[in-house]
Amino acid sequence: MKSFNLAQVKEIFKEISRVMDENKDYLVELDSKAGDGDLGISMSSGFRAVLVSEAMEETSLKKFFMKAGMTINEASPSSLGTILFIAILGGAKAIGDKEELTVKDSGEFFTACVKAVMGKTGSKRGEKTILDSVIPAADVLLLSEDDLEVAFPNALAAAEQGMQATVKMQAVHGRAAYYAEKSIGNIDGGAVVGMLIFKAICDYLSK
Amino acid sequence: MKSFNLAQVKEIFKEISRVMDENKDYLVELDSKAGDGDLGISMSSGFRAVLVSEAMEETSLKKFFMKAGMTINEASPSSLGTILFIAILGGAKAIGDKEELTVKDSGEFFTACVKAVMGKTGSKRGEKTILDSVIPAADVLLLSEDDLEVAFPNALAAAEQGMQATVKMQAVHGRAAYYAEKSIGNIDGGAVVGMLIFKAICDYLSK
Amino acid sequence: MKKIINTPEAFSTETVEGILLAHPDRLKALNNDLQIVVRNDEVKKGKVSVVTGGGSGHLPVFLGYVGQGMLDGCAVGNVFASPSANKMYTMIKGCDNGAGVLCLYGNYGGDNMNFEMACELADMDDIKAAQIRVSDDVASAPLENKHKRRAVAGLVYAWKIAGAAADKMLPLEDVIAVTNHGLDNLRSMGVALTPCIVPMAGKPTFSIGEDEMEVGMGIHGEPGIEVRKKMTAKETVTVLLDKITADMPLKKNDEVAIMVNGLGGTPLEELYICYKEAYEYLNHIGVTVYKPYIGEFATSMEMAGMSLSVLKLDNTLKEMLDYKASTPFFTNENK
Amino acid sequence: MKKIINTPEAFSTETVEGILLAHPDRLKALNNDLQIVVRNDEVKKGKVSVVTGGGSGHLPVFLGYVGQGMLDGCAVGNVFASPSANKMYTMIKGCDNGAGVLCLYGNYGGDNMNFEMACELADMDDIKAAQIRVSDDVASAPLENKHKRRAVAGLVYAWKIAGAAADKMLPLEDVIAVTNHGLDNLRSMGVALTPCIVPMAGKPTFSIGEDEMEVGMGIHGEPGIEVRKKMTAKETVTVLLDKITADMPLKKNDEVAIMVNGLGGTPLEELYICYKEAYEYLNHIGVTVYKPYIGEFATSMEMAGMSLSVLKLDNTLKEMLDYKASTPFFTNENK
Ligand SMILES: Nc1ncnc2c1ncn2[C@@H]1O[C@H](COP(=O)(O)OP(=O)(O)O)[C@@H](O)[C@H]1O
Ligand SMILES: Nc1ncnc2c1ncn2[C@@H]1O[C@H](COP(=O)(O)OP(=O)(O)O)[C@@H](O)[C@H]1O
Ligand SMILES: [Mg+2]
Ligand SMILES: [Mg+2]
Ligand SMILES: [Mg+2]
Ligand SMILES: [Mg+2]
Repeated sequence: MKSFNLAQVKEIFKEISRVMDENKDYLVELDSKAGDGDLGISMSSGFRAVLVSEAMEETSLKKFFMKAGMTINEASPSSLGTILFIAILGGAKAIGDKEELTVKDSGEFFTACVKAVMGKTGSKRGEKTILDSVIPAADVLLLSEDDLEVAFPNALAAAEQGMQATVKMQAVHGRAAYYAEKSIGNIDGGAVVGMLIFKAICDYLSK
Repeated sequence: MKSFNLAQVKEIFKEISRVMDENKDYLVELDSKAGDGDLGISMSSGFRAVLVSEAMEETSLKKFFMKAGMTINEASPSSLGTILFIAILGGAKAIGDKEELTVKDSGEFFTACVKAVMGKTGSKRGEKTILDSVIPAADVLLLSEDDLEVAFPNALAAAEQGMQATVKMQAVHGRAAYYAEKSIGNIDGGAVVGMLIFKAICDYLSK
Repeated sequence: MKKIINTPEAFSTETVEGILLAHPDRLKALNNDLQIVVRNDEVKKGKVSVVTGGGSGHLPVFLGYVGQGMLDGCAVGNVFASPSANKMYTMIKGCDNGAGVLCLYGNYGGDNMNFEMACELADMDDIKAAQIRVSDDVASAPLENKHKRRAVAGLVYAWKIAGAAADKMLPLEDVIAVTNHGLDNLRSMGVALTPCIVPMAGKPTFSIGEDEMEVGMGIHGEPGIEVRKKMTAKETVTVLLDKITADMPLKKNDEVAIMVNGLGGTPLEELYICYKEAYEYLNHIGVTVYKPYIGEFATSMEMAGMSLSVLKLDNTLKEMLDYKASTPFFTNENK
Repeated sequence: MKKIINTPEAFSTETVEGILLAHPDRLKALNNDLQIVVRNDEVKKGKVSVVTGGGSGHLPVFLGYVGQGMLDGCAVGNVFASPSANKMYTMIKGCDNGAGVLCLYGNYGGDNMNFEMACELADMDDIKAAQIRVSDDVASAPLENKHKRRAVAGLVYAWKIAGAAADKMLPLEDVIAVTNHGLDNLRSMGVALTPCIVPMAGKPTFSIGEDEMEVGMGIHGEPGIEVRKKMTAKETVTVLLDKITADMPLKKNDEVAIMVNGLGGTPLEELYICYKEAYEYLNHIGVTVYKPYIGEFATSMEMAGMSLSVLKLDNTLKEMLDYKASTPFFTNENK
């Protein structure tokens, strides 16, 4: 497959929602170690909300993303909900009027997501956040010449690696920052969320 | 011995204080079953306070009792502290200018104590209170022709019996009253205090 | 024992010290005695005095209501223990303005006996000292034994009413009459979820099962009517208001003041959830709520739980409620 | 979970429902949205608006300070969670009187990001929306990273100051300037003794050892500086004031306002004991206390613990403190 259309992106959001539900307890556990333990709950409710929101009625990709982002911001009452909102809004602006997303478009989308978050919150790679799994995955997509079915599993692998690397990092953002050195040694919950998004896309592609 | 004088009464208060200290935990335990668990603490601190109070400087029996009663009221912050205050004040008034207390005088003293409490608080025998041990003991003294050394052990025996009888009674006064039927089955802490006062006097006499 | 204190022995006196250091313009210790707290602001000449007394551990009850339009003085006991008759007597004497003193306190054995003795002593000084005992807790005895009921948060309404009547310069008989009228129309009941810890004891003196509630428990842990499995806010409020309205029937178009009182450990959020339930319960039977009091008015240190008080209003009682009251712990300016 | 609630899901909204039912003359939900609470009394025309937003579970923080002389509006999130940018934006828009809006809120990641987005949206509507983040907790970062510090009870002083400045009809720049001046002179720090329970979680998300205290813990359970064996009130206050005065030196004859804030589960008695210790500590270094605030001003539901806030005063700040403020949860009438 060469590109996703709106209908497929909506299906992917269903996959993401399912994957977040499956990993709810795991995310809660991770967030409890250096946070307030709500990550699984907020991700699960945020993506579920999208599936029943007005976003699903939208007929343009850009509008779908904007509504989906705002819905997550409302329904996912925690920092990562807001970060996903900022990210998706940034991504939506970047794709402009495109109604199909190729591998390269997807790479640009995710890169725009990352840039929005960096711009609004001052975070960057290596600070034990969702960026650490999403950035390497986005980079893989940007450089890939392959079909979706090949490119995304590669991106997922990069996301997994980036996620694993957060174990050794010290948090500088969010509640985890208060734990300073004590935040080292655990995987970052947000980085897991980033990886899970790519996993959901791969799950969709292999169906 | 035929009678107690002021110096001896002061010695008896030392005995009472010692006995209350010895039984502190036991009284707390009893008061915890249908009360607030402070009885041992308040009795211990009440009688200790007498020993270091101005009462010990008094030169008349009546004044000694009045000061001792007021000291207990201050230093023994619980109902039985107040009841002992009311009782001792009643007893003090009854002995008038006497400076020696025979067995009969003692019987009158304790009876006046009991009457003062009954008058001020509306309690009577059979209501699971200190009265249930003191009334029978006072009665023994009133009717006795013996020396102190014989009369008081008899009074103590009566107090013990009266105290035991409270097990089957239902409380109608103080916090224990809130327990209604649930107060049945345990010995009343106040009745134990009444018995312990006679025990202390006997301990003094047998020294 | 999770308390921030110095020593258990100093708990009550250091609390009073802190209060006097914080509010020196409003409160003082009579004769520098930390067990006798009286007003330090200007008291109207010739006014009937309203005083109280009781154990520590219930802030803002008791001394927190000493101030303009409420109490003139308070004798302060140890935790959950009555102050002595002598302290009460000294306090009554110190507060008398010549118009008589109303001792308005909770119906507890120790306090009853000590106020009885204190008033006898005051009487010997020719001070007109009257007594009214508050017994608002419907859970503590059946209606036919109302005089045996203990006092809970309804005390605050009693002081509000009596304090307003006295500040309006009514004579003692009238202050007594309006206060009794208020008490006739006042009922309370509560639930407890966790015990509290008396500092000297260092551990709870009673226990409540992990998923249980004590319905009708007293503010010192006196047993209530029944132990129930944890209920929702709606169920809890229903149980309490059913019992209260069975005792004091309310009918359509009645107007009531209500207090949702936290016992110490229950968050304010939960009190407002309970208020919502109480409002809806009363609304359903056509009863309207006038200026509710929601917060911690009478506590048991860290006990978790809540009590509801209902005061059935008429014009007189409304006037007393609206009358200005201001103490360091209570004001009706924003109510 | 020893809570009197209906369902964990309804905790925040039912709390707001209760508050609106209790204080309809003072508060209302904008567009009937329970996540947006604004004043319902008369607001001065052309006044700068001061607004805030934040998670539930901290009553009276946040919406409890909406009222005369303090806040004009508040966006209400779920327990310990930021409200969305959209709610904040709607609230800002609804509160603007044409003189600009100051968003004055606690420095927490989620709130920062959402207010950032909300102000961007407001900006597109040509609303002058400024932001100030409160970061008074000295335990949460060293002085050189003051902007990283989180907010605790000092928020209340921030709102008191900004609210007074706005009510005095100062223009937005001046409200901002006086607020920043206040924040420069404000420091807080606390200790926690027990965890709190987020209703949705149903159990504590962190634990504190039975005979331990978390020094510097945040109001959502964020770790503090150190875990210590239980200390006396005097030791506790000394640790906090040592840290605060190291960060913001006080000298002889300085005058300060202080707040002894209970986190929810700690009895008022203990707060007054702590006040006594704080008073004596400050007195010892020649610093006087002006109108202390003692009670529960910023809580974490049932968490036991206490925080101290110190506001170094000058004439401007004193004037702002003295200025009348009255909300259903806060009044300085009796302070
Ligand atoms: N400034 C930031 N930029 C990117 N990611 C962030 C930032 N701050 C926090 N995160 C991510 O958010 C995750 C925590 O999310 P969440 O549990 O929703 O936060 P909270 O409950 O503290 O509001 C962290 O694991 C981290 O990956
Ligand atoms: N009206 C009364 N008359 C006689 N004794 C009483 C009366 N009320 C209570 N008591 C006695 O007091 C005892 C409880 O004393 P105490 O623990 O000091 O009371 P509290 O702690 O409830 O103030 C009871 O065991 C009972 O013997
Ligand atoms: Mg979290
Ligand atoms: Mg969160
Ligand atoms: Mg007792
Ligand atoms: Mg007692």
